[in-house]
Amino acid sequence: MAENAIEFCEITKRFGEVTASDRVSFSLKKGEILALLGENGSGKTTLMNMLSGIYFPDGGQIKVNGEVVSIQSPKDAFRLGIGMIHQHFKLIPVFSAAENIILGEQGGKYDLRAAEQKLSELAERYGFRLNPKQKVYELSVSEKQTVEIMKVLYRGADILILDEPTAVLTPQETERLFAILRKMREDGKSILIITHKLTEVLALSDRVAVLRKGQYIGAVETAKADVTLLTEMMVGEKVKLGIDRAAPLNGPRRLRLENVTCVNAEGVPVLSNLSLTLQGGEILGIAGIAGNGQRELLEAIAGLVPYSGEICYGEDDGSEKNLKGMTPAAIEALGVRLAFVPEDRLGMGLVGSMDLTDNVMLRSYRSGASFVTDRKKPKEQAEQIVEELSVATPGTATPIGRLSGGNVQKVLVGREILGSPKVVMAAYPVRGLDIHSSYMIYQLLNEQKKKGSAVICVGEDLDVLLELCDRILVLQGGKSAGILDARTASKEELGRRMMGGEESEV
Amino acid sequence: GSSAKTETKAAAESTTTADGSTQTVVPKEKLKIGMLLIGDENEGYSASHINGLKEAAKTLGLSEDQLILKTNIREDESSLDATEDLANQGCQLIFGTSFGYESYMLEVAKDHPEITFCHASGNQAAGASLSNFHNYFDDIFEARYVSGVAAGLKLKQMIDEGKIKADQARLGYVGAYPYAEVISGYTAFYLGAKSVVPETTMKVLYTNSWGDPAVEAETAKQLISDGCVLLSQHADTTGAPTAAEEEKVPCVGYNIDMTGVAPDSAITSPTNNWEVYYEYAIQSVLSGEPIATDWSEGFAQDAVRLTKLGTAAAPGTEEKLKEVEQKIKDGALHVFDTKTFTVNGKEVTSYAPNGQELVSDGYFHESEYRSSPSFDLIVDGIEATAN
Amino acid sequence: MRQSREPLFQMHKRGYISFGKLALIHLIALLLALVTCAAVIVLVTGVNPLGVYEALVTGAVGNPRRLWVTIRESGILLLIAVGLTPAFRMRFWNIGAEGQILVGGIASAGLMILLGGKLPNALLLLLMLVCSMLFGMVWGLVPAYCKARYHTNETLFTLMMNYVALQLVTFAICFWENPKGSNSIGTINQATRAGWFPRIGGTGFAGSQYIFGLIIILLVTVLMHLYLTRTKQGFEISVVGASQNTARYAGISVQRVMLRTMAISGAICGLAGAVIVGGAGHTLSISTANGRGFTAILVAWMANFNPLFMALTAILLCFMQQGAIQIATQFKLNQNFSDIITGIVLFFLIGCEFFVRYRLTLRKRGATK
Amino acid sequence: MNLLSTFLQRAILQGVPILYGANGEILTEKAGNLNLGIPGIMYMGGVSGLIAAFFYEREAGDRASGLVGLLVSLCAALLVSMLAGLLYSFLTVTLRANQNVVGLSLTTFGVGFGNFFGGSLSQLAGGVGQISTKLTAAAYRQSLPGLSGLPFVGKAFFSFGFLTYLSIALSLCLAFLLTGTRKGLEIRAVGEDPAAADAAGVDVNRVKYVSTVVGAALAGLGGLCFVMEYLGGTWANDGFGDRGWLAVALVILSVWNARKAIWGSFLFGGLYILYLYIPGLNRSAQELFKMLPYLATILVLIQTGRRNRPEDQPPASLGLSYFREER
Ligand SMILES: Nc1ncnc2c1ncn2[C@@H]1O[C@H](COP(=O)(O)OP(=O)(O)OP(=O)(O)O)[C@@H](O)[C@H]1O
Ligand SMILES: Nc1ncnc2c1ncn2[C@@H]1O[C@H](COP(=O)(O)OP(=O)(O)OP(=O)(O)O)[C@@H](O)[C@H]1O
Ligand SMILES: [Mg+2]
Ligand SMILES: [Mg+2]
Repeated sequence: MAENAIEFCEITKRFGEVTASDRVSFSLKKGEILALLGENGSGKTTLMNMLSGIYFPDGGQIKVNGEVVSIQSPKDAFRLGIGMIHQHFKLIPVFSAAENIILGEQGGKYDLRAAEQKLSELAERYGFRLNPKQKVYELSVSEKQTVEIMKVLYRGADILILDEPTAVLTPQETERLFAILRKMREDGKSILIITHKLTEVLALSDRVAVLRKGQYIGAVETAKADVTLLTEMMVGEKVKLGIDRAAPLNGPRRLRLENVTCVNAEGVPVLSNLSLTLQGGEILGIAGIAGNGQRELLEAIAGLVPYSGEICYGEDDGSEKNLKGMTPAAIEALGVRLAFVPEDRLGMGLVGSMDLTDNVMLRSYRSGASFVTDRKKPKEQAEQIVEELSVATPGTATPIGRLSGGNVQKVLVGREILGSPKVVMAAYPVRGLDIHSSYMIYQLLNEQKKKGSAVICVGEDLDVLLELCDRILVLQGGKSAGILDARTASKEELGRRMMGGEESEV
Repeated sequence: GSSAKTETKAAAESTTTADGSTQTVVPKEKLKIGMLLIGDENEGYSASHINGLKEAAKTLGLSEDQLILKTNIREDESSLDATEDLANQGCQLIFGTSFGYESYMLEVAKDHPEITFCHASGNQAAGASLSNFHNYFDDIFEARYVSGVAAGLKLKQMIDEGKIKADQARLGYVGAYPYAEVISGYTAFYLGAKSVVPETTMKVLYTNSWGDPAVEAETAKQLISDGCVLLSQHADTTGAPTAAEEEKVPCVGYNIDMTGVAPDSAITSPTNNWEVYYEYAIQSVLSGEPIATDWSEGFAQDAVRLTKLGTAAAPGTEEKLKEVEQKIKDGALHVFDTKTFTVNGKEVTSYAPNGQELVSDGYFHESEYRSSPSFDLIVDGIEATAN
Repeated sequence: MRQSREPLFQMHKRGYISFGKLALIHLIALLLALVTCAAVIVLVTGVNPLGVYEALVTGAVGNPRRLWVTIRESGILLLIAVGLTPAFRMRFWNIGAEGQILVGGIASAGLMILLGGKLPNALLLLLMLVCSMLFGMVWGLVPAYCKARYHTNETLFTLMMNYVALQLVTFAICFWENPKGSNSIGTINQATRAGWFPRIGGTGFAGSQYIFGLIIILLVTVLMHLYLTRTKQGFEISVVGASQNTARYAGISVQRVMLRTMAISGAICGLAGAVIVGGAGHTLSISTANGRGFTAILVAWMANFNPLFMALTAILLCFMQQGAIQIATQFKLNQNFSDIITGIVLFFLIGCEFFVRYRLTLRKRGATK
Repeated sequence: MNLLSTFLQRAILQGVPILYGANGEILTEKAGNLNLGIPGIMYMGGVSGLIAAFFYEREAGDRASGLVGLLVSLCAALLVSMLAGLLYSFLTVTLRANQNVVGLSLTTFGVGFGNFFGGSLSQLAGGVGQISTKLTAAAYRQSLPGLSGLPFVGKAFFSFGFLTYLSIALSLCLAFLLTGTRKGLEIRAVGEDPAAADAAGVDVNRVKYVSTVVGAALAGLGGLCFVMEYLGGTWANDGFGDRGWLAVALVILSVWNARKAIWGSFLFGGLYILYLYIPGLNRSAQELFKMLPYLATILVLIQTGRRNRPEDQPPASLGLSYFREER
């Protein structure tokens, strides 16, 4: 019996001019949890995709259980007992959860009823809440991730690969997933997990393997590793990972929300009676389980969704402008400088098929009376963003969809803070970003605060929120569950309020 | 196009005809003939023109390589393009066979006096005062009348056999457009039938298309279910006979022998024998004789015919048709004899739509003053939708 | 583990391709297409393939008149393709060009019939151009409005509008036909040439009557290129096309852009109706559009919505069509054979795009073993 | 009464070829391929069935049997339309060419193919309307012996050949295949998101190929049905008209549901010929009346658009080609 579940030998994969995997050799031992670490774009997903049959290597070999194999398609991977949870959902929105899970199953009678029954039992056994009949488009992101996890569990795999499975899970859900993974390890399964959250790496894994720019750097026993060491391995140099929080500036009142209520398409309130004020020079964090009104709050301020109540913008001289009923264009025309980093980067904030210049232009092209566009200034601004935020891109003429998530995010934030906005709103600004990039974004938000902007930051990592913000608003069921001082509040307190004051059920 | 023009001139020798105008004589082996067609060999109307031209060429000893056929030419700028192209290719004689080509051909004819243009079914030649532009058609109404007699005999047989009563002798007619050519045709057909069974009535439905098998079939079906016991058509496809065969209703076709698609129902089809005109026109160009500005002939010149009788024809039809045909040839019978029909209950004594009086000597002078049909009155007994 | 299915080739996406290589690939495809066509023709007729190629070329450009017909047809096709471009860039699948052309044609023909001789010719011409654009615009706006308002599927809607327009044409023919019942309007104003596009460059050369239309077409093409690439409205079209969500986020009114763009798209297609009626056919018939609205989709798409390439694909397509017609006439084939030939050429040209976008490499033997 | 039963019968018969085309397109589109070549494929299927029947009857002479002719023409129609589907699949799936362009070209090609060979056949047979496939056409038109004699309903509902009943059976089967079977789940998954289907172990290319080829075969049957049952085994250039496009339209109208397509096709068929059955229309009014099927479609379209349910949307990846390594 071979000792290694998987062995990469000199695996190479190129995409055009990019070498995504450069003669990578390492192995996943049987019965261990191995964490794979690397900056955005270092080739982690590529490597795993070669294991699951999505990509085929240009060179090198893959051994499964000691035998050289050729994995031509995901089917081959299934046959070898490899199950993968992909970084981006591989779910079909108009299918029910059950249909998604049994899709691709070989043979047997097609009995959706029975499958739903079996799934409910499975979900119960592992402690997931899941309605197999529900359509995926009705599910929240974390529920979708649950479906992805159930898919692998249902199929049963000896080797499990998880590519950033926790990016959209709540801490409780993450903990539950980890419990399952540990149990699977006890059952002798081998697990390879990719995550950018080093605390998770340290809490879960047995060993950590690190990639950098497509190359394998090395592996360490988790017991002997810490955040600094891992970061240094990833980045290749010493980096400072801290947030120096300055005192709030007590600037003029920038935003005043009075009893803001939003309803969704079905008429159910998703944000109710929210009132708050925001001052220049402070960062207001927003904590809450995803889907508790965060998105609607930001989009209401940005003029993208209708609301009842009042949202007013405060000028330097204390006068107010009522933003009610205004479109983004109208708000802009009013001279109100709002920056908004939406949660959905390429679906909302940017156009993937356009280049950097055009994306920078997206927010400013309307200015001026001219009928024709001026691309000179946006090009300079794009170059400036690339320069200052060290965006990894071949040039400003590259379609932005080709960049890695981290770099896309840098461009988005960079564009939004151009021309010193008075209010900055950022939704999950570091989701999916590596630790190095994440801290760079925090740094950018802090700079905005120092310049006197009023900053709203929606986040999921409570530790970071507590470290970054001045005040934290907790949203629960679309209502405010209190605004806490970030310097004195505790993570537990936040967690309790997020769950609606009840004890969290793990 | 200038080089092509000189080529044409070189191929022709100038002669001076009796009336002093310059007329070209073309040597036989240098003659090139062009023809514009709305369809192709697979569509009845065009096929009959193609066959006519090929037969004429054969009779006159021309090779098929001397014929240039432009098929599927639409009635818009493409007919201008095609006509000019034929002129550029050095054709000395160009035939256009669809009504809509006329004004485009006229335009080219003005620029090419050395080329002879002949247009079927048109009506502008007389007014155009161009010596190289001519209209032609044939007296298909004669053939339609005779086919109507065949239909009448069939009706009579059905009445005699007790299949229908005399007041149920209702014809159905699938017409293309409410156009004089069509109206003249179905009236002739109706009068032929009526000459045998006086009680005959007829319902006409238009398809608003010269050829659409599905619409023709649908129209035929509608007519049959509306009580028509015998069908005929002025439309170019086999749609109506197919429907008639399916419903076991006897039918008279058009242009082509319909026994292929309606073996049990087809009685006969009136057809055009274009060879007669083409031979005449080509011979005229070869010999430098002038061509009639308006040409239309019928049985007398063998320019129209009936196809072989099908098994559906009533016994004795053949003899009767021969007799009627002969009478028409002799001038003993006029198709549009004003005593045989009324319009709005009155006999027609005068009709002059374009200033030319067409009714005299007790009959309507169809296609005599100009080649294309003129009879566009709806006679009593025919139920036709208005335009 | 089964190893049998190992494919021989491996595909790689190209990042960039040089112009030379691009041209070479297309040239090879075209050559292969011609060889295949010749093979098919020889199979059907048994004639010498070289003669077939000669007929192809002479048919399309063999004399000045043929050349100008090819140019005229290419121009009209280009104009329609240009008209479709803004809509398609906005991902509004306007397959209703056919109908928009027809209503534009109705407007032009109607004005020629009703006002010919009653207005100075220049004014009549202007009125024809404007009205046909207006008619086309309305025809484009109806589906756009319903899409913006009721999320109606525009593909089907515009297709249906084609048929409605076609019925309107037959209806108009019933009114204007001459003589009654002939279903033919005939050449309008043949004697006065009122509403005909003026001859430019003297009557001596074959293309003089098409220059005016070509000027309009080139003007519209250039303006459209500038509009799409250089103006704010053009930028908005691209953003809406890429993501309506992003457009809203950027403060763009998606509905307004949709209506505006379809108005432009419909107007240009309507203008094509005027060019056909006033500049070529001088009549209105159900073949006024003659499937060009669909062919133009092909032209635009094959050119990736780039106006310069569109001109090339339009010319290529018309060259093939005109040439194929000559082949059919010369070798006594049925005219429909030209469609088969055009189809074969298109298949090769479309297929070769694969080699533009991907590179194939032989899968190395030892890669996995 | 007679008029009404004729109207119903003709409406259904008008609808059946469209229904075949729509079913073929539904299956194809569900697998993510927007095959705009369906109109062309219908021509190809029709003409090849006719050619096969013609040569069979000519060769077999007196020994010819309608049933054999039927099988021969059925096989030929299926074979040729499947080849056309294969060509489309090769270009769009293997070579990843743009589906719209391939489809439109295939329609150009297919209509040319149909008219050219149909026309050649006419000439071979000795002229227009001389194609005779009497026995085969009779076999296609053989109606249910007892039932078709019934008053009214006999004509309106039992006077058809087997292809009509088959079209309805196939629609129901297709609806069941798509919603009630594992294969159907896979087809729909490929049409929605090939990457997700691929990751789940579905052979995307195979599903696309098979669906498209079978879809083309169905469409080809529609052409055959028109030529054999409707036209009675003959050919007229462009005789099939624009029915292929109506089939594509019907797919959208029936929101990709084969069961709804049945009613939709009859509705189309009925509206298509309604003007003939309304008394007192003059020619220009008839022309306006002929707009009816299209206007009705537009109205239905607006109505379904307003509901805007996610289930009524086209397959999400319709028209897009899939390359596993692309992102
Ligand atoms: N389908 C593809 N086409 C082209 N290039 C690709 C593709 N997939 C990956 N790459 C390239 O491979 C490199 C590695 O990408 P990969 O997705 O493996 O990074 P990653 O380590 O997973 O990053 P992240 O942490 O952001 O998920 C990138 O630089 C990219 O250029
Ligand atoms: N289609 C592509 N062609 C070329 N390079 C690509 C392509 N897609 C991605 N890349 C490269 O892949 C790298 C990683 O991309 P990837 O999308 O995996 O980043 P990511 O951080 O995982 O994104 P996200 O956080 O949104 O999941 C980047 O360096 C980018 O340049
Ligand atoms: Mg990744
Ligand atoms: Mg990532």
